[in-house]
Amino acid sequence: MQNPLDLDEMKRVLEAVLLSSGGALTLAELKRVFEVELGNDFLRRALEELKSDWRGRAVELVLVADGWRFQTRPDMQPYLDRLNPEKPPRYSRAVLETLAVIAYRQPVTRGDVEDIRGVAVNSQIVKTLEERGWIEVIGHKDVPGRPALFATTKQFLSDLNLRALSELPPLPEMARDLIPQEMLEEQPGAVGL
Amino acid sequence: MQNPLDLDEMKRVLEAVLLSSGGALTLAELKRVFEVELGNDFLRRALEELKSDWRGRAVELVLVADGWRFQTRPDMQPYLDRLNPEKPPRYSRAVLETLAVIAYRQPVTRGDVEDIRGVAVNSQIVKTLEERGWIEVIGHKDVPGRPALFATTKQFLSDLNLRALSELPPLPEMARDLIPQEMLEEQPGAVGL
Amino acid sequence: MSEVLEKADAAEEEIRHLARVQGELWTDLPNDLYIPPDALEVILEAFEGPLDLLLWLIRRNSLNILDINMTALTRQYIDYVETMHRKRLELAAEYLVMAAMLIEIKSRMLLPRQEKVEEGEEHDPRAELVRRLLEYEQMKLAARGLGELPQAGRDFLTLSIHIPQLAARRLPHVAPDDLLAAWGAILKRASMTRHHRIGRQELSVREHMSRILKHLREAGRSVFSDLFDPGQGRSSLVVTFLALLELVRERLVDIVQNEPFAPIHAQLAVAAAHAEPA
Repeated sequence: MQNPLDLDEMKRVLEAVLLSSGGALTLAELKRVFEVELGNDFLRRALEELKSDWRGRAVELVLVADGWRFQTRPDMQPYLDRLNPEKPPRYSRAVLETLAVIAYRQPVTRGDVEDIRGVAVNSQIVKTLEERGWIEVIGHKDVPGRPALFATTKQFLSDLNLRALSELPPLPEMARDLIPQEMLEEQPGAVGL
Repeated sequence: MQNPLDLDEMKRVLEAVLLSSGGALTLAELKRVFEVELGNDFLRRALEELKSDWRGRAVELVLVADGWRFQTRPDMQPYLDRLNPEKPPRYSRAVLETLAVIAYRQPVTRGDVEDIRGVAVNSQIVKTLEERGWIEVIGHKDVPGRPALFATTKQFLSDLNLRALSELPPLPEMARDLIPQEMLEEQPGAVGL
Repeated sequence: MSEVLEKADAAEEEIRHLARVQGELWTDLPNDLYIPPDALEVILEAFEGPLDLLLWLIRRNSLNILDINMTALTRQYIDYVETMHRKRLELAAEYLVMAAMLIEIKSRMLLPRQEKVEEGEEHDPRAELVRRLLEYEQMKLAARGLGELPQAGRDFLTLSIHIPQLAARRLPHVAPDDLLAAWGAILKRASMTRHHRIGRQELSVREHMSRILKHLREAGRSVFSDLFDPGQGRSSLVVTFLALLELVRERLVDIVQNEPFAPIHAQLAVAAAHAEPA
């Protein structure tokens, strides 16, 4: 029945196999699906045709590193999100506080963050923020151990929808009313820091 | 952009959502996908159209117990099996008979199943069906020992491509016409059974 | 009825195929009670219990289920059970219960037919057995039917194509106010005499400090005036200057001028320490 296999029937099978596989399939895997021996060229041609058959739909056939797969187009995301309103994951308090210290006090060392937060900063926290592309090492402080100096990145501003750091919400001036004026004048450094 | 939503765009979205959902979606879930409020009739019409758009392909849109879903047509299975050679388990007669009693006589206790089959029901059999998600305990019978009452699940119907219990194959008509009338009248229970 | 019988025949066919003796397919089930001893265990395994065995005996002997010859059936059944017993096969209690029931029915049928139910109608002692056999056979066939229905995973697959954006979108979202709240938490927890007040002006100084450090890290050193961008306006120049002063104060940057009126350079403090050990 499969022999000879015409292109339309082959596309029909490929479509079902790729839609149901749950992941990308390599050419070798796709060849295994058919009883008859198929040439790579023939198979690729069928895949390319299938790909253009799907043009304009909300699902597309793409070739990625590990093979061919169907996937939803990016413009479907809002619809899919409404279907699965899973709560987006949240960063832990430790991560947020570390980020806040780095954002408001940059450039700072890990030691500075620890001083301000009053607790040790887990290296996983720093890694999380670096991998997110929100903080980076911009130099080393000239003290023993030469600790890294962290600052926020452009990516951080862009992800938070800010044009500049000065658009971060101003911190509550809780100290000002409470601190005697003399003290402020006495310790001007405290203001800037 | 979505407002007003035309039928073609709606079908385009429904297709992507249903192809990527990994399971059946109810009308209520599908309605949630759209920002605008949709009537059931309009949605159903779009689904029916989508269904006929797919006619002739190796994948079909079906309505089962837990909603609408895309699935491969049975004639694709030989191809899919070559890709994934491990076969799902075939159930033993004991498992299938237990399932049949629960499906056709629900809700039933294990004792009811044993009465009908004439043998003890191995607890492994019940476990097998529970793990497959095909049967569940829906209560307890108010008799000494308060035995569990079993019924089939939506998953069972959905896995067998059915919308409701009434779509199960009808019970084979037993030799009712051959049973002496007196016997039937004497034991009216036998008719319903 | 004929369909039922057909299905029953199919069931029997299956039993036949199950029966293998010493590797050879055993295609003929016994007409009489002789069973090769090695086959018995195999055959009995093919039955789902006494009802199944009884049904098979009835169908095998072409007995009408509604007109069972109790004598023949009981004898055959009991012979089977005895053979099982002799072979020391593990005999399920249900088989013995059924044997007792068959004997009871048979003996009641021998009694003169004077037994009446309350309505005065005759009561056939086989009725209950027939009802159970019919009901079991019905379920047995229904089970076969269920097994033949298309099954997800076996006869068809449901679909779940890739949704590429999901991974990226699952990253936590942070709003600027979250940072404010985090800062507030730090202060609250510290509840010390240390007070931090950072306004917009200070923040932009901090931002320029980072910018200058990044620039110097890439360039190594920079002509002082290159650090300023007059195009950004006067306040930007002031803030940049404040940032430089702060960097020098924190000993992150060195400002050097080799001789009067020579160009002033800014360089990373560390770089300076390493480049000019003197």
